[in-house]
Amino acid sequence: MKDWLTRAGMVCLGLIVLVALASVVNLAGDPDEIVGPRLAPPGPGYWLGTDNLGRSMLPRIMEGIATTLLLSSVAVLVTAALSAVLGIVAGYRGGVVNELIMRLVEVLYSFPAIVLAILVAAVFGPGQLAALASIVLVTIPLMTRLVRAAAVGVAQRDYVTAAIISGARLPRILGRHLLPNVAGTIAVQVTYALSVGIAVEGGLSFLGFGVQPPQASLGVLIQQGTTYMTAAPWMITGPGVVFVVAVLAINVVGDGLRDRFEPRQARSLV
Amino acid sequence: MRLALWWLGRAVSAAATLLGVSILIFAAVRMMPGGFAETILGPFATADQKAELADRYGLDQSVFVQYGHWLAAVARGDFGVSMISREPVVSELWARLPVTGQLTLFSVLIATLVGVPLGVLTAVRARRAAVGRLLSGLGVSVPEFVLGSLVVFLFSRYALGLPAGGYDNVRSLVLPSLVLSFFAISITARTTRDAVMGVLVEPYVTAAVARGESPWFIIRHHVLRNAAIPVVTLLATITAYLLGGALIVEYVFNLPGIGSYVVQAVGRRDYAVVQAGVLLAATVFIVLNLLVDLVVGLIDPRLGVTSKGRRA
Amino acid sequence: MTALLEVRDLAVEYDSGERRVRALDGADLTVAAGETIGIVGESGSGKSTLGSAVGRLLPSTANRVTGDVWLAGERVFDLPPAGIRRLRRERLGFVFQDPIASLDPTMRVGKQLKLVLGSKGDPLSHLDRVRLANPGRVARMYPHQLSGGMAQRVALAIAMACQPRLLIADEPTAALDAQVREEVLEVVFSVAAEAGTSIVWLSHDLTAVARRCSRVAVMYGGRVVEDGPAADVLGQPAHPYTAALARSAPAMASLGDRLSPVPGRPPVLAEASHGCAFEPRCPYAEERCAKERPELHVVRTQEALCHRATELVTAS
Amino acid sequence: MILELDNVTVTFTAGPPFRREHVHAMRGVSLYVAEGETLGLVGESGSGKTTASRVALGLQRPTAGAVRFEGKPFPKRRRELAGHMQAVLQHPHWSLNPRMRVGASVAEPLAVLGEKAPDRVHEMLERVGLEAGLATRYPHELSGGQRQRVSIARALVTRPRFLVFDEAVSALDVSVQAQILNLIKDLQREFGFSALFISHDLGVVRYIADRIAVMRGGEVVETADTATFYTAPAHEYSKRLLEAL
Amino acid sequence: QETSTTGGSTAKAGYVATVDDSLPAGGTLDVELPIDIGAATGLDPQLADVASSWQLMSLVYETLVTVGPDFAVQPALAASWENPSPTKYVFRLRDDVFFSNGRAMTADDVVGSLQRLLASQSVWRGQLGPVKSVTKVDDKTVDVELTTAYTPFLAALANVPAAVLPMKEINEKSVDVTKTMLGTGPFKVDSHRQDVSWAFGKNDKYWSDGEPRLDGVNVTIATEEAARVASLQSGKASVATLGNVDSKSMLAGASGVEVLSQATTDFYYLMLNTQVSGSKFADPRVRKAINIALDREQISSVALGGQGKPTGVTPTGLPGACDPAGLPSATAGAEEAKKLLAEAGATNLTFTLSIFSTAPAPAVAQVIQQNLEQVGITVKIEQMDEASWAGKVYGAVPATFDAALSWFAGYADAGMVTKWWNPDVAVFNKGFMKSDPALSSAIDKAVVLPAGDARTAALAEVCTKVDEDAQMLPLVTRPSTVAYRTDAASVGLYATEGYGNALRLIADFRKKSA
Ligand SMILES: Nc1ncnc2c1ncn2[C@@H]1O[C@H](COP(=O)(O)OP(=O)(O)OP(=O)(O)O)[C@@H](O)[C@H]1O
Ligand SMILES: Nc1ncnc2c1ncn2[C@@H]1O[C@H](COP(=O)(O)OP(=O)(O)OP(=O)(O)O)[C@@H](O)[C@H]1O
Ligand SMILES: [Mg+2]
Ligand SMILES: [Mg+2]
Repeated sequence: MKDWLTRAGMVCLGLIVLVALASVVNLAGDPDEIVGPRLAPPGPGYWLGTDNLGRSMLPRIMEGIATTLLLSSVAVLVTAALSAVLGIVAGYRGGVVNELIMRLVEVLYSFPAIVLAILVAAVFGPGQLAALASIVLVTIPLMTRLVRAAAVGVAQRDYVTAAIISGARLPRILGRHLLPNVAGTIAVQVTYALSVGIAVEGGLSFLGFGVQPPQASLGVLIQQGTTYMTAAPWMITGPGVVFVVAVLAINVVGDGLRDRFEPRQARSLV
Repeated sequence: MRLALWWLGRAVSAAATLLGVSILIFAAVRMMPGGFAETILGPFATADQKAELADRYGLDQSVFVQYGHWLAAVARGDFGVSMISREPVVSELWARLPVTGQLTLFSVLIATLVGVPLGVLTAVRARRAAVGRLLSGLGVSVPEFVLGSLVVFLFSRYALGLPAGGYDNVRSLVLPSLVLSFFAISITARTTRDAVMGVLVEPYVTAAVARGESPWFIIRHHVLRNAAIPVVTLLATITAYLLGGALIVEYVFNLPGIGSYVVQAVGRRDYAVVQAGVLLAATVFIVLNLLVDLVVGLIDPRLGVTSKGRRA
Repeated sequence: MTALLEVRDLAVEYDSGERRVRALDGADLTVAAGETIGIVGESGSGKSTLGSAVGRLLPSTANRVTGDVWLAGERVFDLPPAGIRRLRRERLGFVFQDPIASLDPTMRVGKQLKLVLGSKGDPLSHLDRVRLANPGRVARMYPHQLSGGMAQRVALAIAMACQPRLLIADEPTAALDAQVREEVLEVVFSVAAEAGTSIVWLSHDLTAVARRCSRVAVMYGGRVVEDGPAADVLGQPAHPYTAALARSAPAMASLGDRLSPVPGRPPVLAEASHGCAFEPRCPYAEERCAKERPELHVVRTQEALCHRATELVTAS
Repeated sequence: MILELDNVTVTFTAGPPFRREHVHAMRGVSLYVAEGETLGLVGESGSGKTTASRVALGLQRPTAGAVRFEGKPFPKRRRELAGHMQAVLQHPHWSLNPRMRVGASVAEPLAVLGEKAPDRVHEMLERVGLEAGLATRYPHELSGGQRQRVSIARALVTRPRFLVFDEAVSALDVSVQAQILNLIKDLQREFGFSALFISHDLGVVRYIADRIAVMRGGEVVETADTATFYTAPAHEYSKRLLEAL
Repeated sequence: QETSTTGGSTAKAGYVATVDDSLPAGGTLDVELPIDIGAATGLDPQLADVASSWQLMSLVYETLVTVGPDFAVQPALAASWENPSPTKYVFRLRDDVFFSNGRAMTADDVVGSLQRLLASQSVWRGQLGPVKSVTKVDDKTVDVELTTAYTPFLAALANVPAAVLPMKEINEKSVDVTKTMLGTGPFKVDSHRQDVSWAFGKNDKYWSDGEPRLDGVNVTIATEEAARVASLQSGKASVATLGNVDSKSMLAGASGVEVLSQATTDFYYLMLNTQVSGSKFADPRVRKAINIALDREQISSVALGGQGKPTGVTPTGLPGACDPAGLPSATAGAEEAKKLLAEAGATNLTFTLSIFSTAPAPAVAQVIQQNLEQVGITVKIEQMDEASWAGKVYGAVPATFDAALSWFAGYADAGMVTKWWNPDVAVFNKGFMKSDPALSSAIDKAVVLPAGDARTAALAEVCTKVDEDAQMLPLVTRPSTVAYRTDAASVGLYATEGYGNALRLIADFRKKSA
């Protein structure tokens, strides 16, 4: 049952993905080229204005969308994969294994994101890979916890018991029974993690650990746009609008997904 | 007796977590590129100066020895001194705690007072919840530094009546708390919505409707309590997150809080400060989780009754 | 209108987006004041839907297609929200299948009862009324600390707190074990009798229902296919389905016997059925059964929705 | 003797951290199930029936006492028992993996043994009265009765020597219940498995069991042949149970 | 009423702003700065090596001499001096100088301070030159002898590390200068919270008549630029230093805020690592090609908003500095660069440029990247936090980076910074730079020559040699921005600053009551 909002969210996401694809072929020009005066308002040749280096905002925004989308979706997929393994094992096994994994996750929780970011940048060298790993480390604890909670529920189910009675080995139980049945939770969480991932990417840029210049990402653009909020409002407007729309759309679609995976319908209280 | 045992168990688990955190952070700060020498003394420092610094803080010993010393000191309540200010880390953390503490507290309060009603509303009016869903989505979609910068700019340029920067008194924390809570409101609202929707399908809600109770009555007496558990759990997580995540707001509003202190220390590789700061965050996190367990136990008397309930 | 409850030609459909289910397909039912009536039928026959419809408690995915429900002279589906709430509060009581789940798990029993009673009532006397030993102790317990039987008594106490005219009990004992089941039913019927409350008991156990109720209505495919005095419906079913149902209960079989289940599967209607919904499983089906919706036939003391009712009864 | 429970006690710790309670789910229970026999286990809710079945299946280690399956204690590794015992559990809704086709669910015990035998799966489905075509469906596309049949097919596909039915028909309505009970009886006659049949419905147990054990508060208060039990129950509690029937 | 000096319009030559003398004295000024003093060496001015520390310390500490708006050396704690020979300086001390604890400054303090500096690990020891001895002649006279002539001596003496410390107290150990500041300057420290704030009170016995005009200065440390801008707008701060080159247009709409752009002698430079094994820049032709390809005008106009100026190794703006437009790299064209690259076999050259993320370094790096793309060189920018950057650039010998970007303080004499082009002297760049004997001797020669045409010519030669050596490539000068509220403060600011001290004239700043 999809409501109009979820549908609108999907359309927005579709458009955003299209724009990202268009940027790959530099449809609107070279995002790195200095094309005009610095901080120029929208005009011919740079329809969304120029930035503080005189580059056209339009191709930069398009590149930003592509970068951020790719980065956060890969990161979120990695997070999902890792969380799935950790969460399912913890939820199914319980006991010491659960303690161990959950403590580990707690430890990650208490680590400041910036320390993680610096460390990760040290390991991978600053750049997309480091940003990716940072996003993963920041988003992993919450998702692992939620997957675990779901897995605990699934582990109680009779079909799991039946599999145990049949003598099934751990990989089969986890892979055939738990994973498919927590996949719904993961899928829903993925959309949330995606919006968190985009936000983290922005935060990393704020602290200077985002993608490397001159590459644009929404986080970088918004961070710069914020600095130039008063002198060149067009630097924040474009990326800002895209960002808000993207995150809202992802959230709304996530909500929709959630409602789909929740078969019981709430009754009206009237 | 059992209670004591339970506490003992929790204490052991907490200690294990803290030990893990301490080992990791200890190793981590030393693994960070840019040693203390280049960073704290600058490029012009001579080899002698570096050696002296290393000697003063025992940084020339092996990491294991250092960790041992540090742990022993921590056990005595000594968290070391900052290499920059040469003041004990504890006193500076203590001085900054009120700022971050209040900031976090206010934000969590705001998040609860706004997010919970919003979540309940969007859940109850599930079919007409578009506005609520968009509103609660907005919180995640506006990065803190954007909102913070915007608020700081507007309130400082147009003298809108609230201080937008610096810390003088509690009034200085109004805007930062609002900015910080923006994100928290949104997840609180969403979690509340999920929880309430989960409760609304429960038979006891149907039973209440069947008795002819009014919606408001049902929400007040049945829904809120039962939806509280995930929300309380989340609030603890948010509190911990805000405590650490306050740093961007602290920067933008120039508040002397713990977040900015630790981040600055990270930037300078001021080891003792980073270690103490992270340990503090971990402690808060653990204590919060403990509180949540207790509160949740109070709310839901079933807790601890095992699998049974789910099976039948 | 003299009857306490009148359900006329009620059709209800669930529309879950991709699938439509017609749960009620023109159900009729009349309950007089003080009467106890059991509604039986296989899973999916529409019992719960009927019960919910009486209190306008259908989920939002359900919509009433045709028909009407009168309760104590009021048209249930035309009342404003405040009106339906008043009706539920004053005239209706509900008892559901899972007693523990229908109590708020975070609230002590006494408090829950108090919420319903308001300031005037005394929870202990109401607990006492449903024959709970030691009401003071029970009042201080949480739902999960109650046994199923206790919980169902508490639920009954809550449902009966305002002396409703009609009690709808949707499989109130399905989750209980055999012994407790009887005790609870005993309490339900005696408490209702004391208060002069009519009972509509929804169940799939024909024998159990027949033992306690004055009347039995058998549902099949969203319609009431047979309705009559309990003993007659069980003893000499007028509808072939009732007959099949009566034969399948394990308790009815003597030791060593083989059970004879109703063959085939119950229908799930997507639209109004064109003929008799039981036709595919009916040993007596003939051509018109698939094409014409059966009319009401009065057979002896019963009313049956079967083309061949009269014919078959006289034959047997 | 396929299964023996010797003086088994199971104690659970439950309750919130500050009010821990010990629940004695089983106290000194001794039971046996002979070859080819069906033991009916009845008792009120919470009397310890499910716990007994979990002990019998080796899913629950007794706090005290011994369990012997096929004359030996449970092996350390569950796999050694693969195919020897199976269970049909209470809730038809949760007994099948909703993300697995029914055929795959039935085939799972075989797959665990490393066997691939699609025809055996189909044959088994037919045996429990389902069309083989159902194998490609998902559980939510089946009715409760059909699902329970699938569970039975899964339990029987390896021709185990011992089966546990824990409230296997309680959630079904009478007419479906009858179909399943008939089916179990037929299959037992054919395959000759032993069974532990748990139910709180004396009517059902009477129909299916050879012997009956009555549990109450974690203890077995009476064991008797079905015929004897229903005509002359020895224990006070059994009498009350029967009155209710 | 009175309008204050607005920008350069009413300011005197050499100033971008001058204080309105008609304003009454008194009041406490609120200042916001981006960073606090922050080093393991604590508050010891002799060991301070960054301009941000010098700036704060200069409120408390003073030197014998100071520099004027035109970089001319002026008297400070020394009322006058003589230079009887190129290697000898005789300073006559003022007799009305008191430390803020009330004790009069003596020649012993001066001699002790300089000797302490010379014996220390300070970098500034090197900048002070070949000092042979410092001796007290009498209570008011101090003698400094050099082993060889050293023209930047006075300019080096004019900076905070050469400040006069309370040697009596230090020797008595009643004052630990790493933890407290006690000087002869216009202000004294009332309180300090590291990285949060400073409260400075007036030094009542300050020697300069009527100075300081202010009763006190409150300094707030605000790391984030947005916070400082906000404080200026709201009036929470009266004066603040800003980092963004576009501050002026960003604050354009804020009434009452004046943004001053101050030139400095500090300049950005590009490091090309020749020491790492397999260096991509071992061939001087490659380095030269890069140098040619760099468009310093564009770096200045695009990355620095037009506020920096191209510079050679002698910082543009200092007397005697060479003309960057005349350097070989500036006169050659892109074709030349491509040819050189081709000759060196370095077509399709790709290298990584390591930068710290503090603005405007990323902007400079991106323009460099664009410049070099024109001659077919691909630059990958690697941005990191300052500590990681420092670790990468200075942490290992030989250093592992390809190229890096940083800036030097330009000081107050055109010859001073050239020393860093001799790694044997500079030491810190040994990991990535090899010394060029010809360049080193040219530097030594220029440093010794007295100001005049001969020195200018020698400095020009250093410029050319650096340009050709091209291991560390001077780029553009680094602008500095100071903003203040016209309704709250009247400030003075030199047009060009050599020691990064925006608060140099603070003793004369005045407060306006709003
Ligand atoms: N919320 C719903 N959404 C969609 N279909 C529903 C819903 N509730 C019931 N149905 C369908 O309507 C039909 C009648 O259901 P109902 O619950 O009234 O039957 P019942 O006789 O009470 O059965 P049971 O004995 O299993 O409780 C069934 O086919 C059922 O699948
Ligand atoms: N994992 C467990 N942890 C704690 N207590 C348990 C656990 N499993 C069962 N119990 C308790 O042990 C007792 C016996 O439970 P069991 O499930 O064996 O009863 P049962 O006879 O199967 O009941 P039902 O008829 O309701 O299924 C009950 O009081 C139950 O609450
Ligand atoms: Mg029902
Ligand atoms: Mg059980």
